[in-house]
Amino acid sequence: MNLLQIKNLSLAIHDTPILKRINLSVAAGQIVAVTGESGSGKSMIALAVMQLLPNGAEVDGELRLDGQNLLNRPEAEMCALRGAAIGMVFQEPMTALNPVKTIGDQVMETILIHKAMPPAKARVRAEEVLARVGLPTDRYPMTRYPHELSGGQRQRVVIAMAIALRPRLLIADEPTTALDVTTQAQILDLLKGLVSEYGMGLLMITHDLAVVADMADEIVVMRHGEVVETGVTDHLLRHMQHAYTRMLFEASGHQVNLPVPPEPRPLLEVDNVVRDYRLPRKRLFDAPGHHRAVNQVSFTLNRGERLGLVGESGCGKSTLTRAILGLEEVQNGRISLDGQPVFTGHKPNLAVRRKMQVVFQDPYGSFNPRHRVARLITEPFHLLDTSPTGSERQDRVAEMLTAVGLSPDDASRFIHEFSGGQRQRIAIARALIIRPELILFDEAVSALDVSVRAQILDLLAELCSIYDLTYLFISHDLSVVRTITDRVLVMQDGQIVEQGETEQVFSRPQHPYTRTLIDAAPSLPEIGQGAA
Amino acid sequence: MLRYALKRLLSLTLSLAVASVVIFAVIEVAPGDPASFMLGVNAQADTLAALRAELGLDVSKVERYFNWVGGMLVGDFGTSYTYRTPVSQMIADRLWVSLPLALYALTLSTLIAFPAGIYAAARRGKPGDVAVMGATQLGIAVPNFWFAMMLVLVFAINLRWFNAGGFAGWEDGVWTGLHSLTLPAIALALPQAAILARVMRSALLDILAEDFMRTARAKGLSRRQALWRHGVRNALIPVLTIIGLQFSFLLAGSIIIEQVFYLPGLGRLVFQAISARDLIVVESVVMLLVFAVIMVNFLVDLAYAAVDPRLRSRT
Amino acid sequence: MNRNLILGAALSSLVLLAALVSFVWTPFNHAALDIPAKLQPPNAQHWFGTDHFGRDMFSMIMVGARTSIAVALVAVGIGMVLGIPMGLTAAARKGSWLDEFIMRGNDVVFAFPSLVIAILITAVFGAGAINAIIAIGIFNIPVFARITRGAALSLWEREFILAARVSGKGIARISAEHILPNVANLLIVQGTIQFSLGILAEAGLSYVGLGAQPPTPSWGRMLADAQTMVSFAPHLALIPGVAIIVTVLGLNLLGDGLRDWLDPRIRVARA
Amino acid sequence: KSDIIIAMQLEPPHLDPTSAAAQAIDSVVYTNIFEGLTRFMGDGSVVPGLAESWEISEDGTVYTFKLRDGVIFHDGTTMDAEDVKFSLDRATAEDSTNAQKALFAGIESVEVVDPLTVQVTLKDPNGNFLFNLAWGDAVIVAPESIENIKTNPVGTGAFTFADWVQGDSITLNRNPDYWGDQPALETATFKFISDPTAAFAAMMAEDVDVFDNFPAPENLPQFEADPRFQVLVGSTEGETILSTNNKQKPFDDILVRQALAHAIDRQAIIDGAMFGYGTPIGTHFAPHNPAYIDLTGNSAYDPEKAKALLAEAGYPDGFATTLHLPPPSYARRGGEIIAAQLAEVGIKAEIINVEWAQWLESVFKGKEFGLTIVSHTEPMDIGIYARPDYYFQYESTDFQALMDTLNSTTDPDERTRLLGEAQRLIATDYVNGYLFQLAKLGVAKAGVQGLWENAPTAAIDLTAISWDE
Ligand SMILES: Nc1ncnc2c1ncn2[C@@H]1O[C@H](COP(=O)(O)OP(=O)(O)OP(=O)(O)O)[C@@H](O)[C@H]1O
Ligand SMILES: Nc1ncnc2c1ncn2[C@@H]1O[C@H](COP(=O)(O)OP(=O)(O)OP(=O)(O)O)[C@@H](O)[C@H]1O
Ligand SMILES: [Mg+2]
Ligand SMILES: [Mg+2]
Ligand code: NI
Repeated sequence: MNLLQIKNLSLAIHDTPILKRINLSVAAGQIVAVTGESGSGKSMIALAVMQLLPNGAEVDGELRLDGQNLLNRPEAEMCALRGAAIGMVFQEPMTALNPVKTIGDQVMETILIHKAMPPAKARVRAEEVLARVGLPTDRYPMTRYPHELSGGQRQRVVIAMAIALRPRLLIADEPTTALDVTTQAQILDLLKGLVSEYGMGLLMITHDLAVVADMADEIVVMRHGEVVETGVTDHLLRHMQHAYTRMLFEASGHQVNLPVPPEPRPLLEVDNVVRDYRLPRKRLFDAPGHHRAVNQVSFTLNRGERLGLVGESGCGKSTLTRAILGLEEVQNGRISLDGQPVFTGHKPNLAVRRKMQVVFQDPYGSFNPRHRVARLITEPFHLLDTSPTGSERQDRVAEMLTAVGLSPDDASRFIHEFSGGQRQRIAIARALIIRPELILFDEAVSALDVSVRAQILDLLAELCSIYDLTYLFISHDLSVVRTITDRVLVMQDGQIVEQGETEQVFSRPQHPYTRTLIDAAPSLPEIGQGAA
Repeated sequence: MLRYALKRLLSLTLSLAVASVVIFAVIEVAPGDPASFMLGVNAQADTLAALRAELGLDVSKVERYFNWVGGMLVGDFGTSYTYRTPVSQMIADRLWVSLPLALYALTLSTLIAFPAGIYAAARRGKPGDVAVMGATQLGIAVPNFWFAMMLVLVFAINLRWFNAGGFAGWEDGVWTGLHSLTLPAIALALPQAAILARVMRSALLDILAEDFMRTARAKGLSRRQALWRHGVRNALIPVLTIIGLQFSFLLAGSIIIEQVFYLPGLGRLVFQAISARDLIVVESVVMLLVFAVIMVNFLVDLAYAAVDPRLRSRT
Repeated sequence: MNRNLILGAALSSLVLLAALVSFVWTPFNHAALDIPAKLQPPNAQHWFGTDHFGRDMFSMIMVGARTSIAVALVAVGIGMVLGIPMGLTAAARKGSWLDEFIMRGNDVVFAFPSLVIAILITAVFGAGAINAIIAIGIFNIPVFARITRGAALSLWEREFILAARVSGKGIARISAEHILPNVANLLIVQGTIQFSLGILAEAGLSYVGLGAQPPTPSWGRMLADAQTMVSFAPHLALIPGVAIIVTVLGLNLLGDGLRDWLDPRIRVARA
Repeated sequence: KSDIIIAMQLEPPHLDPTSAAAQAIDSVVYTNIFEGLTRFMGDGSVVPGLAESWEISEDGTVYTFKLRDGVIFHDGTTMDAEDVKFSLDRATAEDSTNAQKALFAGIESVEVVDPLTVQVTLKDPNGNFLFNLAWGDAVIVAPESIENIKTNPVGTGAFTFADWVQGDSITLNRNPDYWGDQPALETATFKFISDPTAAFAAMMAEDVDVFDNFPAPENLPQFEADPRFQVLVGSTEGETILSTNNKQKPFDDILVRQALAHAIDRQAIIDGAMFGYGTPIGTHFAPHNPAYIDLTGNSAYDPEKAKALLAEAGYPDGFATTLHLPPPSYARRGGEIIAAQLAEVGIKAEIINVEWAQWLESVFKGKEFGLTIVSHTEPMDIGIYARPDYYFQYESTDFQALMDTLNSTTDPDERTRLLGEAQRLIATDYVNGYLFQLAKLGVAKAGVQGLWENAPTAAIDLTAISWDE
């Protein structure tokens, strides 16, 4: 008998169907991964199992834990099961913990609420679990508050809470999406260890196919609230039945062909740049502290070249971007474009800035929701001495929209009327409209679905051949950087630790940090051969 | 933490200094001469001059300002022009009415608002919530002086449960004193309670939408347990701000209510002092009120830290 | 549309309508005394009765609505016109001495006991509608400055602002073009709330005799005039009291309704 | 029952009647704590106080007062001629802060003849001197206690000062060592209730026993109808007038002032503002005074005549002016009615509500006003019309001569004739608009006896008050 058995589960919220006749099962000691595009209903399955569905949800079908139906159980009985028999780890480690309670209290609460043991013993147990997840109490006392821990450590506390009573079933909803690669690898190891050690069943939800391939015993692929395909990992990877599954996996490992870069001629020169952030004084009369976010960075970007910048979260990538754009002054060093400095005196140099544009990570947040597309993408015209008007302006807008694969009619729509991928195209159109010499992509595809990401990468490659783009591509996703750049910089703690030809760096990393990064990144096995 | 407190203290001192200049400037341009107010229509010029000299009104404004501020720093608020008693003494006497009244009203409003807010939040969208929220809307809309008039009409004149006003003093025991402050406290507390209940409710609703509430439920806490253990304390932060603001409002803003119930409180003191052009009293009381507001806000900030550990470690 | 919005809009427009109609028509001349006809309870001729000078209460309530609305509106206007630019500037120059200066200045204003200062202002410059407006308006400034700054600060962190900066736009331009429209909803909602508070404040000031001066009718002064007569002519106190309550209630409901309606989070969830 | 709670509207700023104009001081201390050489009775007559008797010299300039024997101050010291000399010298001194210093202006010297005899020499004969000495500003104080007189008054009266809860109440206790008859009351508490609504509520809820001068005439019918209470309607010395700035255009024209007088309907004001309480007056004189003559016909309500007069004066379309109104309700309400009545004849009077301090500053001292409404509560104050610098700025040599003659006249009949002439002169000059004599409206519990019905001066004479068992 399976630990968790879901049969014909359907779910509607306010009469909108969300899940359609889902079937899946998890056995003790087994890891089942649910994957699929965003909004396909993955999280809803988890919430249905926990019986914590939003208001207005109507469920139909069977949901059995150890053979007992969970649906329509009295709330009191569900409370007894939650935390004790089923544990759950939520996506956001930053907000999943109560900020005003110590981590010890929060872990102990799981134990005490179920009256599983007296407080003294509960404390001992809490110490044990925290140690198990890598937070031994001698180094991380239980009296710490969540804000005193890093994101990865917080996620471990959430896991500790979920496993404190050794539940038979653990549900983890995107447990690592918010974490950087190295931390992600640690958390995944931890989860695997727990399954083998306690014999728990693990239902893991993620959209990261590499993670899925790496961890799961069984895979469930979802789309539009339906299970399109399910099977044992190895088998499914080799014999994909459904076109959607294939598309998903292909898009994840999508490769593009870049045109050959022209003769090296320096465009952007970054020389010994230092960026310090002032920290508040520790004591009243101390000198204020400094945090060196960018430390003596030097590199050159040639015209027509595609340069990558990788490094884990917080290593200073975005800070460097802002410095290059002349948005913030640097404390030391020189940045110049085409020989002209981006900063003269304490003022940004507008003549230089008009040669650069940027595309940000968040395709929605980087647009003013109240403006129409035409106005949004013509914003950089502000940099020109004489900005085009009337029909010339319209023509430019139409041209740009067409270039990024949208229709000129889209000019009069608002940003919320577009999908994520379309929004990112609009962002690229905005960056291209004044024909900048240099474009900076700061995590420009991280927020996108794999399939959309593949489209955008294709679009970039295409634009490279039409417009001879020069860009700096910043990402923590190594596989993307690998295909879309010619040369790469590896950054750690504000310093460039390695640079070189992209293929060279990835296949023969020199610096130990580069090696850690590459090792930590989960990779997709070669797939697709022998499709039935 | 200490550094944070010190920094706040510094900006607080600066605010007070600015406030003192503003107060002095505004009050000194008020037309009206305390001396001629005191001596009335038949006063002779020489008499007026004599009185002005006696009151210390004949020196320059700058000198008067520094005398005033300097005095306050050592706890000497000067001597009232009209009453001829030390202002500090007068303020102290009035505080024995105003402070208990403010605290009484605050306690009442908190006692009403907390359960009402929590009840409404827990029953969001249900008839109970709608009823409580409707009542709070009404509570905010009723002018408190009007409400006070109605209270007097019903409870003092018709039912005669309470005195129509006045303050019985604390000599006859705490109960006698509180009894005479009950109607004014209710009149003051009602709108405050309505506001507080709304803040409590919306703060709780915000918290209820937080991820950690879901985490708590996943641990096996029931809805109610999650609300009390994880919700209320987090919701206290915005609620504390409002309570702080309300306290300072109650201390100073009860002028009209003190008028309706003829209570010898701070508010009525300023009111009388303004009409008598007893400038020194006005200046000192206003300064004291500003000081109280700033201090209360400071304390509320410190109280945040007690509630929210994130602020505690902010160096 | 939600219930609050409809009810609030209905009540508020009722009051607004009364105020507007009073410009062209009132049942009686609101200022005409008829002392022999004083203190009549509501009847067929005088729908709301007459006051202690025999004036028609219905006409006075109508014209009084004008006073209340005008005072509160201008006071909120002062708060917005001065407060919003302050908030925008402070947010744009976050952490600078200008920010510090503006916000500490606002703190100081905020720390003053508003009613006491309002009384002082009217004592200094004389009682009257204009001074009541100034007194109420001054205390609206920090409210709007704070709200604007708070909302603007989080907007400045947003990427579309960064995009605008990359396009070479200056602080003033970004504030006007990007920040202001995005905080407008919040300001409208706050505006209705301050508006209702303004009406209460005007009533309070008029009640102590510092608001609009006779013969301009004002609800607060009608209450003040009525207070000694509650026991034998209760309609004198009830009617202006109810007028104030209805107006403030209407505005608050309107504000609540607008917030629900304008808040994109909620609208998206409902769509 | 031997204690009583008496409410009054205003709280005294301090308790020294000799250095402030506030009537509230006199209300509390006059004859209760402090006594003068002479004193007013409830009917307005002046009788011996601390002076048992006196002699006036032939030429009317030397007064020799015989003091009562055995009078002691509350601090135990005896009251003797030295104290009288001290008190009068203090009032006339260079640095005196006496609000009515003019009362003593005629004093040339004060001499102690023996411990119980004082001789006061005047510069000129003054028919009002004994009357002046009855004022609260002329009470006899003890030199030893002068330092703290404002907060701890020490006098010779039948009551001693006991306690003052500022903002709330003042308590007096019976003085067992009083030279006169022992009063019926053992303690009396004065409570201060400024708000008219609160006054009504306090009375109705029986929180207080007496309200000295009830501020809301509209409530009196209710008290009258209630057997628990008695209402005492008397008169005060307050001539309520529409003061006119005689030097300001267009009021410098007698035709305009006459028009003003005819535009006003006194009865409507008395009915509307005072709910019928108050006696119409046609000149600046108290109707209860034997010398009063009724001149209301001289300025009868006649809007048509007013319009005609205005046209004759060159203002056929009227004009605009200001109407400054101090806080009391007679002024605020009366002002609203007057503004409406003036509007009928084309005069646009802009109402400006002011506080007393502001009124004193801008109207009384600054003379920046067109019209204002004030009740002149000083007794026998027609003399102010002889002061051209007085705020309404009436300048008439005829009137000044009349007053000079009056001051040096001691024959009662002649004085009455002269006073009548003075009344007529100001009425026909239409100096101000004369409205009504302010009524004194007292409310008390039914059992209280001995209250003053009228108010010849601001005083609440506790010595006569008792409870009807
Ligand atoms: N509270 C709610 N009310 C109505 N619809 C909801 C609610 N929560 C989610 N949905 C809808 O249910 C569908 C499934 O959502 P779900 O959160 O399960 O997606 P998901 O597969 O977890 O996506 P992601 O990978 O982005 O987390 C979506 O279309 C979403 O819009
Ligand atoms: N305004 C600031 N004040 C102080 N420190 C800052 C500020 N902005 C960034 N930092 C710090 O500088 C470091 C580098 O930040 P940056 O945003 O450049 O990282 P990143 O490499 O872009 O990371 P991610 O991949 O998470 O976007 C971080 O440690 C961050 O905390
Ligand atoms: Mg999800
Ligand atoms: Mg970044
Ligand atoms: Ni197969």
